[in-house]
Amino acid sequence: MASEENEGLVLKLELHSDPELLCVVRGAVQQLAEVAGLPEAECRSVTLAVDEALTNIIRHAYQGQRGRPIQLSCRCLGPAAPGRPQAQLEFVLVDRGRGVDPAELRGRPLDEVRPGGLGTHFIREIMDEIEYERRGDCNWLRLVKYLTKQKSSETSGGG
Amino acid sequence: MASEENEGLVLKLELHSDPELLCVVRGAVQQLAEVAGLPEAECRSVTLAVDEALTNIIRHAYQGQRGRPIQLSCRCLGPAAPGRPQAQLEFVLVDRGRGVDPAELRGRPLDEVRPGGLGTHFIREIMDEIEYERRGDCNWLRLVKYLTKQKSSETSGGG
Amino acid sequence: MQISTRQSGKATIVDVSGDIDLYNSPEVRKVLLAALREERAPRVIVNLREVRYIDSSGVASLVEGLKVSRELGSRLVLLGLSQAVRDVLELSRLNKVFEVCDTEEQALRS
Amino acid sequence: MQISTRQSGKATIVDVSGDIDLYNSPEVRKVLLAALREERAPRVIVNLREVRYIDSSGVASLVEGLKVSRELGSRLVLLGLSQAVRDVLELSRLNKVFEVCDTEEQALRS
Ligand SMILES: Nc1ncnc2c1ncn2[C@@H]1O[C@H](COP(=O)(O)OP(=O)(O)O)[C@@H](O)[C@H]1O
Ligand SMILES: Nc1ncnc2c1ncn2[C@@H]1O[C@H](COP(=O)(O)OP(=O)(O)O)[C@@H](O)[C@H]1O
Repeated sequence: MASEENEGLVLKLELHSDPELLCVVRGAVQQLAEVAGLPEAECRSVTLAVDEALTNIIRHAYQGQRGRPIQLSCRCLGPAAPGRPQAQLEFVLVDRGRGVDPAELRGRPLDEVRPGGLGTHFIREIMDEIEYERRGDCNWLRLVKYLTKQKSSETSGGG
Repeated sequence: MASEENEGLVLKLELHSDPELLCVVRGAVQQLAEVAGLPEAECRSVTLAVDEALTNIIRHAYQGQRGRPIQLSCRCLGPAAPGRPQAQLEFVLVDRGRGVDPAELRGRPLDEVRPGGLGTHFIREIMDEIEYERRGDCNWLRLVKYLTKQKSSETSGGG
Repeated sequence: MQISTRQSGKATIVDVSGDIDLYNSPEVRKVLLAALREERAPRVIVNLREVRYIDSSGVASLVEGLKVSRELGSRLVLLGLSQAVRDVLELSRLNKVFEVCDTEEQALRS
Repeated sequence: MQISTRQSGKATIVDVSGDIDLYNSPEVRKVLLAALREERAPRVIVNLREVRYIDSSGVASLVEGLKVSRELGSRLVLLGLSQAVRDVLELSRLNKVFEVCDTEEQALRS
């Protein structure tokens, strides 16, 4: 258990590239978004964006292989920091699969009705910051959602 | 990302000892229990048992301090293994807080109506195996639920 | 979790929704004790219909409310238990200890 | 996710519940294509009322059903979209592409 920067709420998930686990991660992310105080529709869309990023790792980076490692780190960061104008919910996804040409990540135009090519589009529409890097033999993807709305005054994000 | 024994579905969570995160962990555990094929009432009770174990770590091992590390590893193990008669869902919780006299973990008799002292009782009633060890400066707690019922034939544990 | 209080005649009704866990059970305790000790409500009805989850710390808050109500000679009634709440009270061997009602009318009249 | 098929006159109704994601969208695709290609149903109604979540792979299965229905001259109708499903179709810019109905009667008659 490495000690971690103790800022904001921190949660790290390590999972295998098994599609059965997607709903498990969604269960956690949905609750975290609620705890962070996002309105209901945004909790759902942030959960979708993280799910799409995981789906792409499973399908493309690992080409459907099961049992490969994926790391998802989540942080809920307050506003008061240099270089960070906004309170935000940050997700960092790391995998050891094949790299991707950042141009591909841009997705396709949506005027043509055909299956596929929607995931990266969803992520772009939903998230406020997206950063991708190849780091050594890992893919590193950072997704940020701004918490523009005030944290609700409820006692809890309940489950 | 350490490589892990690639058996069963594996999910590891690392979190801080912040009570806001309990609902996030429940969101994941509830879904994992569904994926494992446990009936609805048992999904709820297993979620409760894991939540109580985390609550005890936060309250007793860390004496309410926030920001301290907790690790929760979950595995869904099939039946075919030597020394394991049963398909099972296994949770291992590790923290760096103060140790506990295993006698305390036994809980109190429930004939007296007073607040407190229920958590360990819940865990014992719900789980099929419970193992506690002090390992170096860590507490190590293993909770196992047998998957006696057949995995349901649904396509998914849904979300 | 959300918690709010309303009056119905001499009874105080406490509506709780969401999850009751270590994070928010202190709030439940505070609201119950305020109704009993400060407002001196002769009857406090805890409406748990919208509660989907309760853990041992939530049960402890209810038990504390019950004990204080007994000390003060007032009554604490639980209303509208979901299966989830029912199961946890049963696990606690407390399902026989609390007064439980299914409808608000029952809870007000009982 | 659970998925099942029933007949109503000449229409085939596919009832889906739960979450549609990468894990189970292949099953949705299989059931839709079987109804269209094998059963030759002139109208396939996909009842999404109990679907709480759909991701891009689920949307892709629906789009594939739509394309095949057009090729075969049959019709694919979506029934009972929850807000969650509606939002995702909107994100996909596909809310105008699908025929959507609110009630089963509409979907059967339309
Ligand atoms: N994590 C990833 N690793 C490698 N390639 C990726 C990754 N994510 C996306 N891609 C590439 O970007 C393309 C667009 O992705 P997406 O919009 O999600 O649609 P789809 O997955 O249906 O093709 C993919 O086809 C793939 O080539
Ligand atoms: N993780 C833990 N670390 C240290 N002590 C613990 C731990 N879990 C339980 N205990 C001890 O066991 C006792 C019984 O726990 P429990 O049944 O959960 O009731 P409560 O937490 O309400 O006291 C606690 O009061 C505490 O002394």
